[in-house]
Amino acid sequence: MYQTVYESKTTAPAPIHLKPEVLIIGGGIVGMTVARELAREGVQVVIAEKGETLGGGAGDLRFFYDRPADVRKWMGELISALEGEGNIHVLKGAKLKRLDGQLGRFQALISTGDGKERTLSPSAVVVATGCITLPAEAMGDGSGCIGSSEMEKLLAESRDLPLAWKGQPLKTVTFILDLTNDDIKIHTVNAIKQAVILQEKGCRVAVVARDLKVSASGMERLYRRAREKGVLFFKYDDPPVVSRSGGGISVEVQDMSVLRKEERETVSLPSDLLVIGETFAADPETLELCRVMKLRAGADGALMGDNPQLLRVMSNRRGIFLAGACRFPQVITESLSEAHAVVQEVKALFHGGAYVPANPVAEVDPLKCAVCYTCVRLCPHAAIGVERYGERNVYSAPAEKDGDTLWGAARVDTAACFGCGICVAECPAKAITLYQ
Amino acid sequence: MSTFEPKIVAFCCEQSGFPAAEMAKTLKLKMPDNLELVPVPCSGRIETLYLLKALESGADGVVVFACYEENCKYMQGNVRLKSRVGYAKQIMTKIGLEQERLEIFHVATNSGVKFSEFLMQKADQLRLLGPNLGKMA
Amino acid sequence: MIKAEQKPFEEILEYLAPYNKILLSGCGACVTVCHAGGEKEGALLASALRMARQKIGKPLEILESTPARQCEPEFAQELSDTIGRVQAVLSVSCGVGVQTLARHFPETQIFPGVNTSFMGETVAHGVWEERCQACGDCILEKTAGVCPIARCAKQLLNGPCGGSSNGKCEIKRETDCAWQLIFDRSKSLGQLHRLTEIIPAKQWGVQSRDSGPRRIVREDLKV
Amino acid sequence: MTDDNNHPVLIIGGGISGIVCALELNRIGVPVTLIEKEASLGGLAARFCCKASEACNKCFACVVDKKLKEINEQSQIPQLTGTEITGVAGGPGNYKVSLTKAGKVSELAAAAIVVAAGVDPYDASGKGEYGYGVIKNVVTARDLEEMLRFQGKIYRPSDGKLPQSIAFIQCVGSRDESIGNLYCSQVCCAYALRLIRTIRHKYPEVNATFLYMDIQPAGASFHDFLNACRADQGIRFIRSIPSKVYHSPVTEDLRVRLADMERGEVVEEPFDMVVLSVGMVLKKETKTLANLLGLGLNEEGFLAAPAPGKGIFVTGACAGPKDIDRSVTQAKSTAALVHNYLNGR
Repeated sequence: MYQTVYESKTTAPAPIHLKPEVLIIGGGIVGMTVARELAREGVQVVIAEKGETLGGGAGDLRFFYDRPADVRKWMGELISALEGEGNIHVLKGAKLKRLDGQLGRFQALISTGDGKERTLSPSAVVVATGCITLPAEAMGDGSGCIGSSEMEKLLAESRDLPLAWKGQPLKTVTFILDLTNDDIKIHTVNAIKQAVILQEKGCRVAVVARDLKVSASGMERLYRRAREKGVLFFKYDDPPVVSRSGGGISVEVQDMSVLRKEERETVSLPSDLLVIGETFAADPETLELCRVMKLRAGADGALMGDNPQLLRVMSNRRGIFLAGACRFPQVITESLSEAHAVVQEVKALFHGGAYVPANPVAEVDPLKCAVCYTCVRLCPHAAIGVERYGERNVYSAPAEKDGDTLWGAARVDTAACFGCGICVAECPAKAITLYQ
Repeated sequence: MSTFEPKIVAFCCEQSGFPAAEMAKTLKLKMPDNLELVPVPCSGRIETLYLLKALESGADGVVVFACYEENCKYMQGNVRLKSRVGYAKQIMTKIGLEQERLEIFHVATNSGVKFSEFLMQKADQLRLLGPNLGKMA
Repeated sequence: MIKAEQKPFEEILEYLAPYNKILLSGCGACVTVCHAGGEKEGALLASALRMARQKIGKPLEILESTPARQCEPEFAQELSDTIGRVQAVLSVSCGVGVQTLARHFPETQIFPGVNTSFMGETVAHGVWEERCQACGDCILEKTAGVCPIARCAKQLLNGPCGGSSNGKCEIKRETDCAWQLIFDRSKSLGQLHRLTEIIPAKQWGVQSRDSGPRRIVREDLKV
Repeated sequence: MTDDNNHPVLIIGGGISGIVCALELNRIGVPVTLIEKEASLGGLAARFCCKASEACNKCFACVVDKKLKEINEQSQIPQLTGTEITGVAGGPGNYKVSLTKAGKVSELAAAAIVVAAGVDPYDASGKGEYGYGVIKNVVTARDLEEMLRFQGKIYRPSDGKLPQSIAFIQCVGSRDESIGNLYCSQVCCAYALRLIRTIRHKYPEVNATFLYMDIQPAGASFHDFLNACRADQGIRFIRSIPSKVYHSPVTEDLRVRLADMERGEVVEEPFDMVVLSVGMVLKKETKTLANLLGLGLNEEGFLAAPAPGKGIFVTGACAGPKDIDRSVTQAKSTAALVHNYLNGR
């Protein structure tokens, strides 16, 4: 009997009609890109943005590292493209309070900034909530320290002006990287990008990092350019020491480019300003979102993690996709690549107008179900719920009317079931069968 | 030398173990003579009872080829399996069956060589251990 | 619901030793929900028993059946054909089910396969805790919905005792002090003042088990 | 060859990017034809091994095998293997592509072309100082992958014995202006460390030394993975790119010349085996293909993004170094863009 993994069934589950409506949670560049692309496909899109403006985390950026365009301008164009698109509706100050139902018939309860609540019934949901940036770690008393987004702003504001910080001319800047997030390359990318601009404006720049993360297209070349322009780079194993005396800041680093220990000296980098990369962290609201949407939280409270089977954009639930920094913070190009991959997933889902349940799917025999909730708790795809059956089971009194019984039983949603069989194996009443 | 050739029932997750078995076949790698492969959609489908039933109905050893942790298509399948195998081993202790008769082995789609190596080792191990005395005659 | 756990395997093996054909009867209600005696656990136990007996050269034939509830006479009656074909029954239902079978089949040995542990609640999947001792005289309205009879090691009606420290019980350090829970809940209900009322000693001899097995009769329901 | 192959989209390259792009377009009802120069699909990544240790280390090699299986079960996608492109005529929306298979020439029409020509691993013999191709026990990471995938073990090519100490030299063919490769291949740090973990898991007695410039992260769980590597007593991290590998012609043992910052001197360390973590380079023949398609190369020597509206798309590592994970994501997104193009956007 251990060979009986499936039972066969002749009647195929009914296809689920999918009306082209998508809810996107998060109005950053990823959410907006997905929205624009889907709207052009004729999909009705609602963006639920928790803030009052679109743009999200990338709104702090002013310069791309890999192209000359202005981020603000580019984003402004994206936002106005959305506003001119009839198929897109933006909810601001929005919060997803409940998500019921399954693929093709989700029910989303969203509260908006004006204190109202509305219910949407999208066929699919895209999560693009991004991450949060925490203020840069303070070095010493924190004076003369700014984050890279502040530097970004400073550089943007002084495009045609001489560099100045708090009214004083800015002559020396030191970047200290990798104090946190040693798995994220954004800090190196931003620092080298800013260092080049600073150096071009006559400022002397040093970058102190554990590892220079140049694993992005064009970064090695930019790193080379920075060195050619005179930016100094120091690599550390132990974080550098910052000292403040007489109003000046000085960063002490070991010069590891000198081989002989006895000749190796501590270099003092006098700095008018220290730039320290902000910490990227999972939005604490992600956990709440996971609870509401029955999604899985990955490492450090971000969404999903990097299980190779999910290929980044898929979630544990059918019809819910994710992209961008809510899973893992990346450079813009990569996040946008994920956004387009989500667009592809949604296109594929809506192709043909209906979802035909894939084989195999689990089915509960309501007559055997003891309603112990084992399957509901263990289904990794949130595909099982307890519903009232129109049939009689051992506990129910005869139905007075159709569909009205006294007791419920677990039911597997055929659209949401992935056919793994976990519930089948766990059911203590052996009430679940995997049908092919 | 005895002529005892242990029977091995190998449950193979279709996401990893089964493709690995196919790869082993394609590469014409050695396999134990008395081997029964049971493909399952996910190792999470394997009931504790299946593990016992396999032993009861003639297996000298049961092997589950499952995906590596953090690489389950269904997220939790191999994790649930792990606890079920733990439970089955407890039961086996009570019956007095050797723990070596049941084992999880993690593979990926492309682990054909590992698949065959492990089974050959298992067969050797079981040959030394002798027949499963609990199986039905 | 009723919570139970499987009896030690050796114990079961020992009392089944004289037989070579038995029925293993599960129950589709409480013991299914607590994963102790439903169809799945019953089948596992049956398989384990068969192998253990095979191993010592004394094969045991086991028929398996899981009525929806063993404690109803009709479900018990359904088993009569099967029971006629076996020498003994191993029931993995709660103690009630075992006795229902015993009452209906006076000539058959009925063995318990599980220990009926308590009436409790699922606190997490796979974790159950005792909540009720069926004292027959519920005082939960006085104790903010937390039962000191079932949950205080000393069954104190007016607690806590001096052994409550950091919210835990001195008898078992991992157990929450019931009276701490009562205090916390009363506080969040805004009813702390009720704790100043003394709860009088219970009349254990009237409604509780102390005066022998209890019986409920509803005249209106009788047929 | 029949007219059945005249599908709107022609995908050049049957590696992971081409396969995923074909599957994805097929999912949204766009018929495609897949062309592969080699005798079978799979490309570079299909020869990688699983790099799990006690748990999955997220190398994504299993994904390639899965996608390969998927496309082979998919009968709607014609696969023209052993086929090369010899000419391209026509223009956007109406390309006429000449194909050669075993000397036979045929023609095929396509509205859009996706180039997923892939990359080659850097030819390590170009770095003469490491002696690849001359010294037996100097292998590339790719050789090691194949050893593990097809033989399930590692051994010294010279004597078949298990090496007790292995040096992994990073950035071979990457971040190196002397050979004109001024780019980071982005995947080597992660794959080398994963290989080390796999080897250490299988052979706990083998010690590994990781010789690197900067550690490049890869993905959401890399932080924990790297910490596990750092905590492993059998893995030594040395920030130094060696200048030379010497070998003893008798024992075939190796000595690696490197700058040991901790000791403050240049040392020659003995190793049983040296693994060169080779980077990625555009295939030579892809340059011919680029000429046929009118595609340029970018500063790093990979295929530059074609101008929009041409109906030509470049995806995967041929557009710049990428791991499997990112190639799959990009291939998916390319499928969406191709679909847009066919719909007039």
